[in-house]
Order: sequence, then structure tokens, then C-alpha cells
Amino acid sequence: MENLIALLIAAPLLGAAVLLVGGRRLDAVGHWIGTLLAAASFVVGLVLFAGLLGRGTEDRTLTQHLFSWIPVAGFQADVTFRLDQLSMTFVLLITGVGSLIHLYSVGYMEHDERRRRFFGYLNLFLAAMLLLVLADNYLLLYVGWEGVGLASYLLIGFWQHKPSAATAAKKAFLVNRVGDMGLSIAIMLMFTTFGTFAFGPVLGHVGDTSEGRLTAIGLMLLLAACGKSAQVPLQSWLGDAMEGPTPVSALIHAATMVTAGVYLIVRSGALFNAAPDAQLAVTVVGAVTLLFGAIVGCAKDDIKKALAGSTMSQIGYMVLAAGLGPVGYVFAIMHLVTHGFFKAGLFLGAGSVMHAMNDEVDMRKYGGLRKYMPVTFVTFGLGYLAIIGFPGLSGFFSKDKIIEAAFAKGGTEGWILGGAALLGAAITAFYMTRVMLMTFFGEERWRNRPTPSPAEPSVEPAAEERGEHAEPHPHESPKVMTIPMIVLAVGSVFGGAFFSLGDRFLHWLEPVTGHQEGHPPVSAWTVTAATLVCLVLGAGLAWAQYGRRPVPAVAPRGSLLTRAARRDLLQDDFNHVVLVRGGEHLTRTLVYLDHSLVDGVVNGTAASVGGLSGRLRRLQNGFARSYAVSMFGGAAVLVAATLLMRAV
Amino acid sequence: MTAQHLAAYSTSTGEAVQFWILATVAVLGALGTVFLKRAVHSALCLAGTMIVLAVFYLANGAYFLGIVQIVVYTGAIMMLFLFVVMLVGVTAADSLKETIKGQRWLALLCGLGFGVLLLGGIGNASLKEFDGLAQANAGGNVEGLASLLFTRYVFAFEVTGALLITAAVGAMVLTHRERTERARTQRELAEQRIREGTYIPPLPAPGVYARHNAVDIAALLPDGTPSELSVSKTLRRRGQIRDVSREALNDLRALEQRAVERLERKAIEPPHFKRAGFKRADFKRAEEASK
Amino acid sequence: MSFPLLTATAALPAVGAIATAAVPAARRTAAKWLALLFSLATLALAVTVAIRFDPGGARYQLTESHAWIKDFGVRYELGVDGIAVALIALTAVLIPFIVLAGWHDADPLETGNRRWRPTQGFFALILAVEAMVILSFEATDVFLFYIFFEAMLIPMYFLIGGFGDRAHAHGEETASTQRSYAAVKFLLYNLVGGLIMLAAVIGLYVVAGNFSLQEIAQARADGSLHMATGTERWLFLGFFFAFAVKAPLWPLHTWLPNAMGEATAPVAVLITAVVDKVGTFAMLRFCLQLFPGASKWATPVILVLALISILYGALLAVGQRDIKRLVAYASISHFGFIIMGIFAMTSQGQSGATLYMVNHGISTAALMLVAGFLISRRGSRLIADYGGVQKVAPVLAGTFLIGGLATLSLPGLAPFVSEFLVLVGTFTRHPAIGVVATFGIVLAALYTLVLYQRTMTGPVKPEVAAMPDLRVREVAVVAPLIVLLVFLGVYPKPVADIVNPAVQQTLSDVHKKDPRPEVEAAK
Amino acid sequence: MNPVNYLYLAALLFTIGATGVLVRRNAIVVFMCIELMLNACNLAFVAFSRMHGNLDGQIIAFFTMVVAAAEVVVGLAIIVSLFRTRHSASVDDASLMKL
Repeated sequence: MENLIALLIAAPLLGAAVLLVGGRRLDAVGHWIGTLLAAASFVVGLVLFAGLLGRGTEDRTLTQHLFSWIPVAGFQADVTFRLDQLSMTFVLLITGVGSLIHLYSVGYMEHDERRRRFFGYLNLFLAAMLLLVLADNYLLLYVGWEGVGLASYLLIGFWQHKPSAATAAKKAFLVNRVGDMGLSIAIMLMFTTFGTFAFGPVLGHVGDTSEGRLTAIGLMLLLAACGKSAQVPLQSWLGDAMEGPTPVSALIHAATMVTAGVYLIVRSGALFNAAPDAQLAVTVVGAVTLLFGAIVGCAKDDIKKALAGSTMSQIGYMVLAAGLGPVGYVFAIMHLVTHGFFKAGLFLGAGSVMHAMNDEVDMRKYGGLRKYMPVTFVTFGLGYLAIIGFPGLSGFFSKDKIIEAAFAKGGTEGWILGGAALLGAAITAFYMTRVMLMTFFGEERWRNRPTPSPAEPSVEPAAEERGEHAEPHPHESPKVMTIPMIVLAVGSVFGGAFFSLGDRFLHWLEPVTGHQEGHPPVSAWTVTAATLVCLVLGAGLAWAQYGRRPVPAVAPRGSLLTRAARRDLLQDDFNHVVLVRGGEHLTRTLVYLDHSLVDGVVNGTAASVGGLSGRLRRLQNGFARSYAVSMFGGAAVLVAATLLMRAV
Repeated sequence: MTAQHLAAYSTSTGEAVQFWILATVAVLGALGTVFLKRAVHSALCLAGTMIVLAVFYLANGAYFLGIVQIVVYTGAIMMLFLFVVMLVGVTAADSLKETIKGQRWLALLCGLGFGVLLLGGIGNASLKEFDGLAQANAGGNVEGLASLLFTRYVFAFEVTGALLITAAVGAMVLTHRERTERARTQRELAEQRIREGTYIPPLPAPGVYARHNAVDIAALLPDGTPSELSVSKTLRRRGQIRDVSREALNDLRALEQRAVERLERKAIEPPHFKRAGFKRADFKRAEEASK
Repeated sequence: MSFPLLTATAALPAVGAIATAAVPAARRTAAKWLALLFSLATLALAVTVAIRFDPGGARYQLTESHAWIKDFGVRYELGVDGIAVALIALTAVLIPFIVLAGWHDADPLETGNRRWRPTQGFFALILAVEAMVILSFEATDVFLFYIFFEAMLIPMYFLIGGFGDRAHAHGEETASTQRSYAAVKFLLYNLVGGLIMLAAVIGLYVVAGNFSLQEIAQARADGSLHMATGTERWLFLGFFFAFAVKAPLWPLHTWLPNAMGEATAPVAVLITAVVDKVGTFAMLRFCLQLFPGASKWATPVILVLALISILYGALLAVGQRDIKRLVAYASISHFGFIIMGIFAMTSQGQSGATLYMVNHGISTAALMLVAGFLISRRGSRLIADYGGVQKVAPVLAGTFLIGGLATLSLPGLAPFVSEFLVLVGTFTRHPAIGVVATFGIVLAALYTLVLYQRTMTGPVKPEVAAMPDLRVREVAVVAPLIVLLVFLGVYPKPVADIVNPAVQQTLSDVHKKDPRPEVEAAK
Repeated sequence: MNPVNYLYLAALLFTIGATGVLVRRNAIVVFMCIELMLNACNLAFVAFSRMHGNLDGQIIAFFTMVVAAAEVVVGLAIIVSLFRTRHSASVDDASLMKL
């Protein structure tokens, strides 16, 4: 059965190769090849899952050694896959949601002439992501890690002719590279510490080394996670990444790739457990990001960017949970999975809305759409209820556990973290209700629109072709798009309950991540009640602001916080001023110095030699008599020298 | 003791007197060679020095060389020099004005330094003992030379012969101008001149329009400028044209001056003579236009 | 005596050079095919060398030795170790692509010029460079090495100075001035390096009494040849200076951007991917083996210079406006990695550096040749003159992106393996330097992606709207390189297996052992 | 009188000749000065011949004369042809040997 693992990756990889190398001949069937291979991978995943279930709880780790990759003295990197419960969970999430989104894209990208390539990139992403979660050592994980970065780069910049998309793609890759630097340093540290970087030996010998080293490794891994999972301070790329086609946002920037950081931390759980300082840093990053993302999400009028802020915030929850140690690992993953369902569903819903609204993304130009696109409304609504943690739906189970675990941290830290998580829940309810109300309720602000809004550039390129000035005619999306949304909505509704009842998910994952029951200072019911109160408060506030009053079509100036939040809390401006501008000045100075100083010394030497020979050349005036004088003088000197030698 | 023997190892008073007198002559001749303006004078001075040296050779027992010096050097080579000097132009006096900056001072400095060093060097060397040539010249100077020349130095001798031949051929190659085509007849030349049309009429005769009847004086054109065409090419190249174009005007001016002085009256202001406005080129152009 | 395989490998391109040069003026195309044929035959011989080479066998294999200049003990001594085999293979692999990529670079400007001979010259010079480079990889006699090390400057000089981009933004006259400036700069820089090396070579002879690398290294190892510390250091510096110019190491790098900018793309590849490798190769073979003590003495300074090269080259690449100069500065950054790997004195570092030489050759060739195809279409080297090429020439843009991704060491492509090995190798001994060098990977992403974004994406500029996509010949150049990049990225083991034993021996020459990990976890 | 005086004289003449070569511009005069130098050498050779009591010095002087003759022949031919083309016998006019 181990031999099937490689097949998981091989199927989408084959798809990517065929679609990208195949050329125009495959334009007609390319999308179906891509979807089929993604689905094939999912089927293989199901077979493996069934196989794992058939084994004993402690015997559910399969490894497949393919070949020796980089063998240099003590440095032995192998291409080995490891399938355990944690990877299995991810495999199913990735291939499952991935297949659905492939299917959705068939409809969504129907009019794009480069659809074949889009599916090639999607398949490439699946392969890289599967490699990431199936790798048996950190270096191979690194390959997948950068591979998904590449796929993300290609997909964000899929509409390359738009400078904004190209810039966003570049930014995403660069910011991710900073995180990757952390991962590579972590691997180097592991190598110097343990002499290897395979999961087994590294995590098994954590106890043999000093806590300082482990903290260093942990912090570097955290840096990597921050990059990939858009956590503060490397979160700035995620908002811009929404330039990509919506299915990409759903799959990569909501459901799977951005959660890789959480995977990394949970996978390295043993290491973090032994390095409490690193763990604390993880929780702090998670808590800060969950608030940061939530605040940003409240201020955005662009539906995708609002959802991106939400993604950031939800991943903040997961990171927070992962930072709590064995108390939180399982819940982090559980939230990751449920989030995969409902966030992907929300994004697909948003895509459906945009599809209907001539690719308008500004929610202030939506309104009252529930009548026109019922399926989208229902699925989106279920996703909404799931994310805010409506009792009984997925988000309720997973998020509640995280908040409990945060309180269970104990001491002041516990109160602060738990408080932040609670506050986050309230803000989540607020901004999600805001999105819901602005999109599906209220008056139909898209009617009789005189001019297109200059504020937000439209995302989809087809907008100009289809004529943006025309009044949109909202309509339900085709079946190929609604079916994935329905499936995901079902997952959002029942996933949490299915996992939580009888602690199914806990028992499934525990052998890998370990688990430890948290004991919050207050009872679990109190926490749940507090969460629900926050939820009601947040949703009520949103209703008060956006439900009862008409939404202005042009955004009001807003408070200082709102304005800052619209600009991603000024983090981008900071980056721009310090890194971009500073970097520009630095390179310009260096270019100048290279020319004037380094090259100048060389050219100066050459010039001085040239000048000297120019002077000397004047002696060569062409007059034979002049040369004769030098000869004669030379002879005189020779005579003098001879005489002197004799005298001495 | 023969004179031969005497010359070999010691110097008689006669030789001393001869040396001091002739050495002075030689040095003067050498200085003359260097510093006299005209090449002919230089050549004559050099010939004098060479003859003096010939005498010294004889006094030093090199009888063969002494004679060769007179016959070959002074007689042949110096005559060659004179010949070339004549060919190039006897009267062309060399300006002694230095054109290269610092050349003269450097040359004199180097010469002085070198001379002092050389003299000092000789003075330093212990050259008191003279073996004399009595023994070497015993069988006769010429015989002695010959026996050396055809034994020890025979190879050098042969090579020198080759060198001389090469030099002769070289001189021929350098100076000889191969005439590769038949010389053009006068008729052909005339036709060519007409065809080119640059200057058809015969060249003006020198001094024809002037009051000076001499070959080295350029004829004056109607505007008073000299026509260099009227002077022989050779003279022109040597720069030996006498320019008298201003003379008439000067004479006129002098005459008027005298008239003013004598008659104490104001001369009629002569019209300002504008040379610039009426150059030879213009004249030529007018000439062509009239054709 | 067995067949002199090494001599044959080097002689074949030399013969090819002569044969190509002798082709009559009117038969230009025949000359091109002849050159291609000879380069492919050389590749076949190089593959034979690689196959015949036994990684587990003696250090130097396929050796040949003949007396040459008896009075000075100069011998014609050839032999290859694993490092040399890898680099000979690289050279032999790249030359056919360079020939193919430069197929039209030396054509006459006006068609029908029957007396145009530079075409023959261009290909003959390329083959001549190949012969000399291969010989300098093979030579185990210091003097013999020196001769070819220097002699390859001559054909390179003519290749840089004589052949430039066809169309130039600033007009042909400026281009020609710039070109001769670049060629002279290249020549002078390398000559100065070579001169200093010559002094060191003579010094070595004075000290050691012969030129044989193996004998001297042996004598150094068993202590029978003692060098005073000062002498050894001076000799080391003499050798190292020449190699650092060739490599090039900051601050001796300024000739490279000029040379690569002005030369045609295939020649630029020849410079950076093939010729410059002799410098880094020689550091490994000569500096470390002959002067182990001095190498260790100089390590801190060299590592810092290499680190500066990495960051400096990358930062300058970001600031370039000219595509080819950008690639040149990127190469400087990569050479920094190679030198850092060599002087990290660990197996990972040196194996990584050797692999890096191979991989950098292939990746730069891919990137530069595609850039050359791009430039030949538009007639400008300025990045600002391009935009939106992706839309009109997707294959060109795609291959360019892959070349760029290889340059930024994306995992899965060959350069990643070597870059990571170098970083790990450095990190195990000098953690601080390793960490700072890691910034290089961020900067590499920056300059590559900025280049790609500005040239390939965005709205289509009117000047590039009619740009044709890659032709069959061009695809035939790029596709195999990309396949190689992917193959060596996924399965570098064959090359690593050849290189590793040689690296171990080099390490034992300098009496260095890999640092042990803190925890012997794997054992 | 000591015959060494001949050497002094030779040195003096040589120096004068050399200075002449440097100072004069007329190629013919320059040549004459060279002849003067050669003659000065010859005088020294003859004096040395007497000093050492053998005839080798005279042989050398003899060869010098032959070489001088050859040199004069070629040299004058050069001067003549130079004069033909440049209409000048000044050595400074033949100053094309510079950049």
C-alpha cells in the first residue's frame, strides 16, 4: 500500500507536465484532464485512508522510500514519503477541496483563453502541496514549500497583463522567500544539531540538545510559518494575492497553502514542546494576527480582501492553537479542516457573486442579491454561520475548542490569549455579518449605476470586454460552479459536529500530535457562553450599522482606525517606505559606487598608466636627433657606471 | 735605428711638435665641421681633419692606413660627400637655429659629460708602457697587415666584401628610378597640357614685366604681385627667389617723401592699395572668364 | 599504452577549430555544421571520460604523462579527478548549445557577402576556447595549466571584442567602442591576474623544484617539502589572485558585467558558464592542494569577500537596467556562493560548490540564451524596452521564467541542491556567515522576479507586439537545458557520487574534517 | 710626449663629432660628424695598435674604414632619395616615426 503514496503526487504532477508542455493542442480538453487527475489523486487518497483505517491506531504510519536525493558525506537527503494521520488529513483536504475547486474552475474560467494553463498551474500546486505534507524530512518539505510558493506566484499573476497582478505575485513570492529563509536556516540548524533533518530522528532526539538551540530552530520555523501562512509580520502579501482568479484564492489562499505554516508547527510539535519560548512566540504571533486580520477584514469593501483578512485571522486562531502545545494541536488541525470547508465555500460564493456582477468586487455596489442567486446565498450563508461559530456548525466546534485551550494556558498569558481569541470571535461575527448584509441584503445598489467606481480596480480582466458600464444582471451560476459550493456548504455545516462527536478527530490525530486535556480556569460552558455572547454582540453591532441603515455607495471617510485598517493597518506603507524605498536607494547607491568607486579604482589605475605613458610618449617626438641625445646620454651613463665600478 | 723603430716605442721631439700643431688643426677642423653653416665648408673642414689624422696614422706606424686614409677617405668618400652636397644645393645654408626645445643644451651637456668621462677614463687607465710596433712592422707594415687579414681575419674580410657589394647594390636600388614607360614626346606633353587645360600658355619669363632682368626675380603680375611661375623650378625649390614686388612701391614712396621734403607741399594721397581685394586667384579667374 | 582519452577530448575541439577556420568563405553554413559536429563529438568523448572514470578508484585517473621541457621539469601531465570530470562534462555539454544559439550571431550583415569570413572565425574561436578550457581542467602540471589558463584569454578577447549584438540601442559605433572597451578590460584584468600567478608559478618552482601537482601535493602532504609560512602565503596569494579575478570575486569583478553585457549572449554564456569556472576549479585543485596552510590562513578573509560578493552582486543585479548586465551581476553573486562553498572546508560546502559550478553553468546558459533570443528580437538590452512579452511569446516567456527560477534556486531545479549544500556546508562551520548568506536567496528572488515582471508581464508594449515566439532551433537549445536542470534538481546523485570522493581527498589535503553534529541522532 | 695624447685627441674628436650629430639638422653634415666619430675611433685603434705592439688594432681600423665606406654609400643614397621626395635634407623633416 505504501507504493500508492507516490501516486498521490504523481497524478497532479503528470497533469501539470502534460498541460504545460502539451501546448495548444490540449486547449479543448485541458481542463478536464486537470480535473480528472486531481480527482484521481483524491481517489488514491481515499484508498489510502481506507487502508489506514484498517490498521491499528499505532500502526498508521506508512513510509515510502523512493531514492537517495542528495548524498554528500553526513548530509543525506532522501526522497521519502511519510503518510500518517496528520498527512492523511491534509491529503484528503487538499485533494478533496482541490478537486471541487478544479470542477468549479471549469465553469469559472470558461471564457479565459489560457484556461489550459490555469489548470496546469492548479495541478502543479496540488503536486507541490501534497509533496509538502507527505515529505518525510524537512528538506523535501522545503521543496514542496517553495513549490506551492511557485504555484501561488504563477496563479496570483495569472492575469499577467495586469501590472497589479504581476506585482502582487512578485510580492507574494518575495515575502514568502523571507519566510523560506527561516525554514532553510532551521534546516541548517537541525543539521548541525542532529546531523539529519528527517522528521523521525530530529523529533525523536529533541531531548538530547539544549533548549537554546531548540528555541532558535523553533523561531526559524515560526518565521517560515509566518511567511507561508500570512502571519504578522509577513502577512502583507495575502491581501494583494486576491488579484488572482477567485478559485485560486479559495484553494490556495484560504483552504490549503496558507495553512502550511500550521502544518509545519504541528508537525514539529515535539520540538516546540521542548522550547517553551518559541511556543510563546507562536502564540503571540497567532493572537496578534487573529486580531490584525479581523480588524483589517472589518474595513475592506472589496469582498475578496475582506475574506482575505478573515483568512488571516482564522489562521491566527490555528497558529495560536498550535502554539499552545499538545493542548491545542488537534484543535488547530480541526479548525484548519473546517476552515478549509467554509472558507473555500465563502470564496467560491464570492466568486459566484462576482461572476454574476460583471466581476465587481466592491461590496458597496452589491446588495439584495439573495433573490437573484438563491443557491449562492444559501451556501454562502451557511459558510457565514459556520465561520462566526453559530452553534452546531463547524466553526462553533473548532473555534470554541481553541478559545478554551487558550484560556487553559493558565496565568496572565492564558487570560490575555483567551481574551484576544474571544475578542477575535466578536470581530469575526461583526465583519462577516457586514459582508453578508452588504452583499445579499439591503437595497440593490447596483441598479442605475451611472459610472463605474474608480476606487477599486476591477479584478477580472473580462470586465472591460463585457462592458463595465452595463448594468449587471445578477443570475445564478451554472451547475458546475454551484455543485462544489453545495458540497462545501455541507462540509461547513456537518464537519465540525462529525469530528467532535465522540472526539473522533482527537482519537484520529492523537498518535501523531499527542494530546493533553486543557483545564481552563473557568468551566468550558462559561467559555462557550462567553463566545456566544461575543458572537451576538458582534453580529448585532454589524446589523445596527449595515442592516438598519442603507449602506452608502461610496465609503465614508471613517475613523482613524478604519482608515488605517483599510490600508492594512499601515503595514504596507511601512514596508514601502522602509524596505522598498530604502532598498531602491541602497541599490542605486551601490550601482553608483560600483561604477565610480570599485570600477573607478580600476579605471583610475588604467587612466593613470595611460596618462603616464602619454607623458612618456612625448619623449618619442619622432626626431631622430632627440633619440640620439638619449642614446648618447645613455652611453655617457654607461661609461660613468663602468668607471664607477672600476673605482669601487 | 730607423724612423720606423723610433715611431714604435717612443716619441721624438719632432713628433711632439708635429702632434701639438696638427692636433690643434684637427680639433679646429672638427669644430668647423660641426659649427660652420654651409655644408661645403663642413666637408672641407672634415677633409682637413682627415688629412691630419692620416699624418697621425703615419706617425703611429700605420703606414698602410695612413695612405688609405688619404686615398680612400679623403679622396673618395669626402668627394662623394661634396658631390652630394652639390647635388642637394651648395648655397642652401643650414640654419643653426635649434627647433627642438632643449636639444642643444642637452646635446652640449651630454657631449661635455661624455667627453669629460672619456678623458677622465683614459687618464685613469695606466697607459704608460708602449710596446711599439717595431716587431710587428718588422716584415713591412703592409705585409704584416696582409698576413693577418688573410689568416686570422679572413672570414671578416670576406664578409666585409659582401657588405660592400650589398652597400653598392643598395645605393643603386635607393637612388635608381626605374623608367617603366617610354618617355613622352614633346607633342604628347603639349597635348596633355591642352587636354588638362590648367595652364595652357608658355610659362612667363622671369623679370619680363619688371625692371629687373634676372632669372631669380619673379615677374610681376599686373597687380604687382610676383608670379612664382616665372622662376625656374629648381630655384623655386631652393627658395632662392628674390622678391622685388615691393621695391617699386618703396621707390615711389621714397620719391614722394623726397618731393614732400623738397617742395614742402602735401603729396596727393595715393589710393590705398588693396591687395586683398585683387589677388592672383582673382586675376586668374578673370583670365579664365575672358577665354 | 592505452588510448590517450584526455588528450583526445581536448584535441578534438582544437582540430575542429582549425577545420572550421579553414572552411572557404562562401561555405558559411558548412562551417557551422562542422563546428556543431565537432562539439557533439567532443561531448561524446567527454561522456566516455565520465563513464570510464571510476569514482571509487585512484584520485587521478586516465593519466597521461610525457616529458616536455626537460630543463625546467615541465611535463605534459594530464589526469582527472571527480571534480574535473564534472566540469569537463559541463563544458562539453554547453558548447553545442552555445554553437547552436550563436548560429546567426556572426552572419554577415548584408546577405550575399561571399567574402565574409568572421562566421568561420566565431565558431573556430568557440571551439578553441573549449579545447583550452578542457585542457586546463585536465592538466596536473602547474605550468601546463598556467599556459592554457592564460591562452584562453586570446580567443575570448576576440570573441568579446569582435562579435556583439546585432542591433544596439545606441548605434553601431557606440556599441563597437563599448565592445572594445569591454574586451580590453577583460584582457587586462585577466592578464594582470595571470602575471601575478606566473610569478607565483615561478616561485613555486624555485621552492619545489618541479611543476607536478601530484608530486608537490604528495610532498606537501608527507612533509618532505617544507615551505616557510611566509613563502607559502605569498605563493597562495599569487595563485588565488589570478583565480579570484577569473572567478570573479568582489572587488575584482567589474570586468564581468562589461564583458557579458557587450558580448553576444552565447559568448556571455561561454564566459560565465565555462571560462570562469576554471577560476573556481583551480581554487579547489591548486590553492587548496598546494597551499593547505595558507588556504586555512586566508579562509576568514575569503569567506567575507565571498559573502560580500553574494549580497553585493545580488543588490547590483536589482539595480541594473540592462538584462545582460543583470545576469552578469547575478553570476557574481553565484560565484560568491561557489567560493564560499570551497573555503567553507566542509564536504557539503565543497561538493556543493562543485555541483554549483555545474548547475550555475546550465542555469545561466538557459537564462542568458533565452535573454539573447529576446534581445535579438527587439534589438535592445534595456529592460525598460520590454513589457508584456508573455502575451505574444508564451514559450519564450515560459523558458525565461524557468531559467530565472533556476537562477533563484527554486527547489526541484538543479541550482537549489548546490546552493543549499553550500549554505549548509558554510553554516556548519561558520554559522554567522551562513545565515547572512541566506539573505542572498531573498535578493535572488527579487532581481529575477523584477526582471521577469518588467519584461514579460504587464500590458504589451507596441514594440514587442509583433515579436515571434521561439523557433525550432531555439527550442532545441533551451529545452535540453531545462530538462537537465530538472533532472539534476531531482536526481543529482550521479554527479554527487562522482564528485564526493574527490572532495574528500581535497579535504584531507587541507587536514580538515567535517564538524560533527551536536547530537549523533542519526547513528 | 706620451703617445697617450693620441687617445685624448681621439676622445676629443669623438665627442665633438657626437655633439655635431646631435646639434646639426642637415643630414649630410650629420653624416660627416659620424665620419668624424669613426675617424676618431680609428685614431684610437691605431694608437692602441702601437701601444700593444701588434697590428690587430690597425686591422680593426681598416675594417672600420670599409664599413664606413659602405655606410656612407648607403647613407648618401638615402639622403639623395629623401631629398628627391621631401626636397629637404633636414633630419627633422623625417619625423614620421611617432604616433
